[in-house]
Amino acid sequence: MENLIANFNYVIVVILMMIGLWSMLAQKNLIKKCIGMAIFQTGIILFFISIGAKRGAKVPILTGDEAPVVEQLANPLTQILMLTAIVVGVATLGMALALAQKIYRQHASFDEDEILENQRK
Amino acid sequence: MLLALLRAVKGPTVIDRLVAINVIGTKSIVLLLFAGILFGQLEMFVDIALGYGLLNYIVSIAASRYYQHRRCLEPEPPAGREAQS
Amino acid sequence: MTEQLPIIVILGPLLAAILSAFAAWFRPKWSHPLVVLGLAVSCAAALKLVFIVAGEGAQNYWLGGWGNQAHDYVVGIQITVDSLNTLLLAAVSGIALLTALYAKRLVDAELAGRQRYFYALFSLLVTGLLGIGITGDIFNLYVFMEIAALSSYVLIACGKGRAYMAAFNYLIMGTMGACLYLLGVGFIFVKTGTLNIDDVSTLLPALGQAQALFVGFVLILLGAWAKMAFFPFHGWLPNAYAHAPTASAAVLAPLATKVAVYAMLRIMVTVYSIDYILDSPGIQSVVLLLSSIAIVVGSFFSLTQTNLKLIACYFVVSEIGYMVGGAWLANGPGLTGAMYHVVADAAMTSALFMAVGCIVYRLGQAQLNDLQGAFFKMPVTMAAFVVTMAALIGVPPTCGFFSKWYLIQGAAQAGVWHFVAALLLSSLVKAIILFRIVEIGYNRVPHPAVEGNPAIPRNEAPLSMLIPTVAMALGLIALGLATSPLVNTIISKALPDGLAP
Amino acid sequence: MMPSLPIWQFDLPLLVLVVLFAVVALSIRNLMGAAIVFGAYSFMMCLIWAGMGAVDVAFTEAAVGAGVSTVFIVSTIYNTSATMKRRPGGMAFKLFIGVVVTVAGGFLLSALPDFPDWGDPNSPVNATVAPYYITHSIPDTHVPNLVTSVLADYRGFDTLLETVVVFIACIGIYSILRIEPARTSIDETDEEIAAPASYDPTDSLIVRQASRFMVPFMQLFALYVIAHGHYSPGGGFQGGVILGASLILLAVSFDLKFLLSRWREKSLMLLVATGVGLYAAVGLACLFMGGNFLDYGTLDAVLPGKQDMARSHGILLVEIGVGITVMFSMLAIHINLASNGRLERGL
Repeated sequence: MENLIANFNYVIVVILMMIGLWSMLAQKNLIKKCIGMAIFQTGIILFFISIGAKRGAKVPILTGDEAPVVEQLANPLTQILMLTAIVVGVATLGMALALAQKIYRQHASFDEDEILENQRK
Repeated sequence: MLLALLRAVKGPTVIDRLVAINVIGTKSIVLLLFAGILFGQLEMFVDIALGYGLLNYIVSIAASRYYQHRRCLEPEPPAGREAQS
Repeated sequence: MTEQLPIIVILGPLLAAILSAFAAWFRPKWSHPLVVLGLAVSCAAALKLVFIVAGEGAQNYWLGGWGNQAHDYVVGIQITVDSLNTLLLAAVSGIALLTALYAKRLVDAELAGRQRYFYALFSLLVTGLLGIGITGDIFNLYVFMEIAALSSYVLIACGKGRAYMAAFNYLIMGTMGACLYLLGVGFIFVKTGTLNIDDVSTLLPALGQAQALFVGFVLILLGAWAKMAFFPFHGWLPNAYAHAPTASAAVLAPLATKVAVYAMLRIMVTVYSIDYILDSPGIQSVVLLLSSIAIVVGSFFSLTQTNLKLIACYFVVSEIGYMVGGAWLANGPGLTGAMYHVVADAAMTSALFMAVGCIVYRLGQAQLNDLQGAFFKMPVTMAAFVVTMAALIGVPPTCGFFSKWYLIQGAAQAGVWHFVAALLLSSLVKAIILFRIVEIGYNRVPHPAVEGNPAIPRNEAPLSMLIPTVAMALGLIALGLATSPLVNTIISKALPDGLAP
Repeated sequence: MMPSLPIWQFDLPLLVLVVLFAVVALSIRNLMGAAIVFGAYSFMMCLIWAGMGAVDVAFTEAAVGAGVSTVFIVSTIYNTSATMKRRPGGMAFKLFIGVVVTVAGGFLLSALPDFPDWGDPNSPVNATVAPYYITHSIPDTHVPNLVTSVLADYRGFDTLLETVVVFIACIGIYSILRIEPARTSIDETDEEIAAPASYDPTDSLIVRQASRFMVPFMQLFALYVIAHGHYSPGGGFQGGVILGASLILLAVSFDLKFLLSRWREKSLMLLVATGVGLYAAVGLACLFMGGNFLDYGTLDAVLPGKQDMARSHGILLVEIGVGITVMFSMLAIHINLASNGRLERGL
């Protein structure tokens, strides 16, 4: 239990990912799938950011001339990785939405089952 | 903020949702600056707060524009109101 | 200049894509030659690297000059060409070059008016695949994976009709795979604190059997499997590739899945180690069982299809089972077979899709029943097709025989008999399909050479498509004949210590 | 062992709130509501990251995740439909997926005891490679914002590829939506796609004047964000997105035609490629000056200053490239998504 509280953020990460994964796989609506995908991605970003956080650290921007103290600045590396992940995420989301619009133009529906029925005809 | 979320979920009108989300956005800016004070590096957080406010404005405009086009600035039809949770 | 070769492999197609995106608005005709030029540069560099690696060993390159000169660990991004990936790089860039030449006519015919960015996206896809092959940084691999994935979604969606839904499903599956991979990277990163593959592999043994590392390993595997359409995740592949434009399928089917298999091999062999796999025997037997099922399922569905494109897609599904199974046998011959099969299967699938593309180009579609008299209409294409099928079945002088030989040897050594049975079954199924096609295409119409029968007009595919197809089919035989030098000088060096023969 | 600083108490309730928002965004049945709640979810996330000291990530999330992607979702719904059909059945499948996901979650949680404590400064992540960046950024690159220096220099290759990803998204969405605007039968007759509004929505004087007044300031602010990225949070991505958003604001508050009369589509798409091209060209220049790809240090012959200053200027150059690409691709993606690829009228 002690461990659970000290690592509360990881628990939240896992919950967010379960929500995202569930809606990517189980939801029938394409837009909901897209939103689920975005939530899954934010879960992962949260994971990386929280492993790079330091207790009592400042933002990783140096001020003044004194030499930087490693313990007092948050980890920049995980932040870079996640900047990349965010941008990749929005690119994927945009593309998914474009495909969804195109599918809607064909089938007049966002419902996966209905689209599959349409395709079988 | 929870109260605003409740309005956003329940509707019943889109105006409620728009205003609720705007309230959440504004509160977030305050919280962001609060975080900046806690860090003792307020100047770093002002930039983000500014960007945040601008983007929040655009989202609100886009959303209201959507409703304006759809001419549905009235209580939504029952189909759209089945909010759960 | 040779020390810059690794980056040139990537830069060729990347710059070609950017220039081709410019050319698309001013001189649309230039975008194809530009891409061919970029791929040719990359292919030349990759071939040169094969010889350098065979002679001198692994080549490292530090982007931005940030090596480990200033620190115990690499602080920048490293790209590496070693004996595990050099053949793959040469195969990917070579096949991509041939496919680019081959695709011109198909694109003009199938995508008329919509091909503005086709070549740019084609080139970016190849950039992504080459990048996955060459990078020495597990996060950089994720970014390359997304580049390849995003461009392949568009290449698939260029097809009409059902292609959009197929692309959407692929997008959901592919993003899930990439996210799982990224999460796995996160779990490794938590325990090691570095992303460089070499540094991770030196740090990992000291950490032993930590649960976080195990979870990370499984997550990365799941991610790679979703990307490569391994058995429980194979649902997206046949739809996506069968409804994609033929030109896109000809580059995606041979390369995209193989590169994902390579990524899995890299994680298994270099980042973790074979000992790690042998220490967790439960998952080994599960994976072997899954790969046998994948082979059987792929073969079974390929028997039930009547469309040549779909048959070829299910072949891809079953071939994935070969490679994953071979890798998880975790012994010398099995790993050799898997590494060799990655290259051989890329070539075989490419030849297969090229031949199918020629048939589609002339006959309009690829239903089996439309093939009547195809052997007389397009004899050269069908000859290439038969050679390719022979390679897939595993007839001796072709490369397919040798990879299967190593795989069966490895399975026998490990005593995994269901895998041997699945391999033989899949050969049998492919032979049945080949005979069915010969029966329809050759026997079902009256033989035109016999007096009194109607002559069947020759209607061969255009030369710009025929030459790459034939070259690829001949390449299968050449690759088969070159097996022993390749295995001895390169692949055997990639095997972990203790497993080399 | 609970974290000791107030900043951590600040995060805990937010984390719970975020999960709540995620659940709400997925369970709300009106898609428009879902999109709006999702936007709020992203804003919450941004707060959390600011709380963990990741200001640049928070900035990017506010600009990209919350702002622009919400606009994208809204414009997609605008072109399609916001209602969800309720269908019977399918519960077994949902339950099955639920079980699978729960098992997966349990598997992930099994690694929990292995993790270092939240915020431990001596965990491997914080103690292996990261200290190098913190101590060497100033001597190596003369950039006080560590995020900028790592982003554009130490891991500059990642950033080049990230720009390429944005570029792919832009030309990909163009290829999917814009080319072949075939009109199927359901295209225009669909009641869901509203007929032209009964009055011209661009009549809204307040919105129009307010936006017109705001745009130059937004652009000025965005240029400051790009140029000042060496010293404060921000950089090419954030600035580029805000620049793009300022133009999106014009498109939304006036209409698409107004925007396209100023920016032709061709020049948009060419500028997107120009940005990536600039980044790659800086890298190539390093190659020709005798260094490795993206080794800005070798540019000291042409750029003012010594090696560290050359790196600093190189970073500025590539940030400008990133800014150009991001700005125009966000705009190009928006105009295609908002008008369903027809560029006639739209959100």
